[in-house]
Amino acid sequence: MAVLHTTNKSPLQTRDLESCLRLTRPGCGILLLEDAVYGALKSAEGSDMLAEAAKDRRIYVLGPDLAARGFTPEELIAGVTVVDYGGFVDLVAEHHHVQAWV
Amino acid sequence: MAVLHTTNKSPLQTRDLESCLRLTRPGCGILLLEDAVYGALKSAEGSDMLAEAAKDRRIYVLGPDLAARGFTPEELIAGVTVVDYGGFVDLVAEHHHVQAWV
Amino acid sequence: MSGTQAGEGGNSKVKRFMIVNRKAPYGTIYALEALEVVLIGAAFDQDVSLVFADDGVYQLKKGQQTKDIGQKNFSPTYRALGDYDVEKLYVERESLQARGLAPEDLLVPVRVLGSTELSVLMEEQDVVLSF
Amino acid sequence: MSGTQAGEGGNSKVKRFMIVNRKAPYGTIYALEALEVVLIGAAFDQDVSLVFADDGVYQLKKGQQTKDIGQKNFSPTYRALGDYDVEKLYVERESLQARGLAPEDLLVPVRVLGSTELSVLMEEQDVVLSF
Amino acid sequence: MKFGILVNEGPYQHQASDSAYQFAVAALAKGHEIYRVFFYNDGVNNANKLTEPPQDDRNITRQWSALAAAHNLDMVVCVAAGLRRGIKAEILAPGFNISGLGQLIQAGIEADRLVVFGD
Amino acid sequence: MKFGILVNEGPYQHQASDSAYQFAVAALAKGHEIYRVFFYNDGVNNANKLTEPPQDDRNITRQWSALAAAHNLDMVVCVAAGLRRGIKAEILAPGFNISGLGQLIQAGIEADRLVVFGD
Repeated sequence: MAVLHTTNKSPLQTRDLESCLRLTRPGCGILLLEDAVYGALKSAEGSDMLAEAAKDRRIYVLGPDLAARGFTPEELIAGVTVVDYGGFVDLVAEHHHVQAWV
Repeated sequence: MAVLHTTNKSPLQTRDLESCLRLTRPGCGILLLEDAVYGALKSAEGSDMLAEAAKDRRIYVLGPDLAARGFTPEELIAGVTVVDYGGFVDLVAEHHHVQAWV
Repeated sequence: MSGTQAGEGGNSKVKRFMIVNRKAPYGTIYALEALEVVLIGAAFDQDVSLVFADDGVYQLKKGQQTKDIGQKNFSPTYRALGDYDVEKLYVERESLQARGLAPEDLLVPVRVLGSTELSVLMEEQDVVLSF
Repeated sequence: MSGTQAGEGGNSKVKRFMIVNRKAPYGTIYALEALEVVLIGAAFDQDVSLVFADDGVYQLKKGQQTKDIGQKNFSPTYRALGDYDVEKLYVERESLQARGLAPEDLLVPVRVLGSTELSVLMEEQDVVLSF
Repeated sequence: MKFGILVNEGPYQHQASDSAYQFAVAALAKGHEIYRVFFYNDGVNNANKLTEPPQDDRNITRQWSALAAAHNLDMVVCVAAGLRRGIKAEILAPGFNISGLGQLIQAGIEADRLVVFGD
Repeated sequence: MKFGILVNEGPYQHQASDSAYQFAVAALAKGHEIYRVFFYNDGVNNANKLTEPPQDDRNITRQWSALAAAHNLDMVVCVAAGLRRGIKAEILAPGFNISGLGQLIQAGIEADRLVVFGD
């Protein structure tokens, strides 16, 4: 069972997402929540880094956090899955353990 | 009278110092305190950005924060001045106003 | 406390106050509590301006829907700032561009300034409050 | 609370706990309070390991002198971890290098791992606590 | 499945406690068990019963208390982190208990998954 | 010179309050006046009199109270930020006063410099 990673900071503000990508491996899942959802926007600088990661990792975005910030799933980079809190719970249950990149 | 800017985050962790440098002008003073002192270490990646800024801005490092973190003034990039809390107070008094990049 | 004498609306000294917003909304409270400072600054008849830079520009993004995170959507307050005579809203061009945003994406009309112009404006202030 | 039955030193289940430190000391409290979790984890006879990555590697820097900031220097505690049978300390090579640090600059002997090795090790854990 | 939840930030300043709460609600709605919610670091401030946010805002402490009452949740405030920050029995909201850090380790041992919410 | 100080983070979790305190001590030692210390955001948590850190650690709240007593400092806790976080009269440490956000603006007007300590 793969590992689920969570990260909650905007990659335009901190380097947490960079570290998360450097220290995780193909096959894992990465859930972006809170301010981290900005990192998955097509329009934002640096989202190519995440688009690249999406080729061999499953990237998830917490929908309620995305909506709160005024964006829609259509504005996300390709290959990203939007989940709600119930989906977050399912992801945690489906993975071996969860690691937070706070 | 020039403006004093303060910043307190490690540039290896956040982009606050980058923003501070982009949004300040030659002639200003920049005081690095708390975790921001790491940004002025010769040994740390990215301190060339600060070395470049030191050419036309006065860069200060809060000595007590540097010592707490196990480094000495000799380990800082050239052109940086170390001050104590009294020096911090003097800097605030000598500048027109203070802007924090928190 | 000499400060308590000069009440709302009756203050004789006027200073240039700038509130600098560099953080996204909802992930932290800074955006919301900075807005309260803006309103009080205006009530004290000060010359208040707001800057949005870095992730702070996201505070002004249209279409915020906070129901599902259980937080109050306070973004309509930016639209009400004019009623409090707060009209100086500045957004850094570089921050907007890095986020692929245009002025049309924002809730209110703002003045978009390049980083150099903005840094000049910041230097002209008397008091800068950063959140 | 079923948890209260299994006391210190008498726990039958053993899990692999990893405490991940990615923040510098003193600027925030996370390093200090993470260390308290490590000690309790060891007291509960769990298989505890520590990772230092990003600015977390600065926690182990030799020569910390905190007198002038008024905080307690807690770095000697890392040296005492061996007394609690906490011996698995891992540092990410890339984080060390980005900060121009070598193992000799650190307070305690550690195992230096590349990011790929370290990511494998993280995946092998049962519980990961990040501070 | 049994979940443990660790909350490391206080209410309002960071979204961590909100996210943890929404996660807990969703987990319970799906029929999972919450083995324990452990409040550490500034997370202990979630247990301050004196909180009184504006009427049009959520009351995070009361949300946790209500969830605990409805689902018999075990909510533990770290005694050491609480003492440091002044969260003691006299201001503890309903449903929160003060206990040692061992309760966090125990949650790690007994729960199937431990989810960390921080800054 | 007259300084105003704004503290936006609580004690311990971030260094902001420590830095602000050291700055205040140094300013007073140099003969400057502290017009006011204003506690906003999580900064209000500095005023919780119940804090009881380990014996070998500093007690930040008590440090502020002692400084206020020695120098007749005006230390103001924002009422709205305090209510939101449960910092009310019943747990207010000596030397702190609860008042409105206008006191921050007033400090900006009256002080020669306003220094912000945050995260």
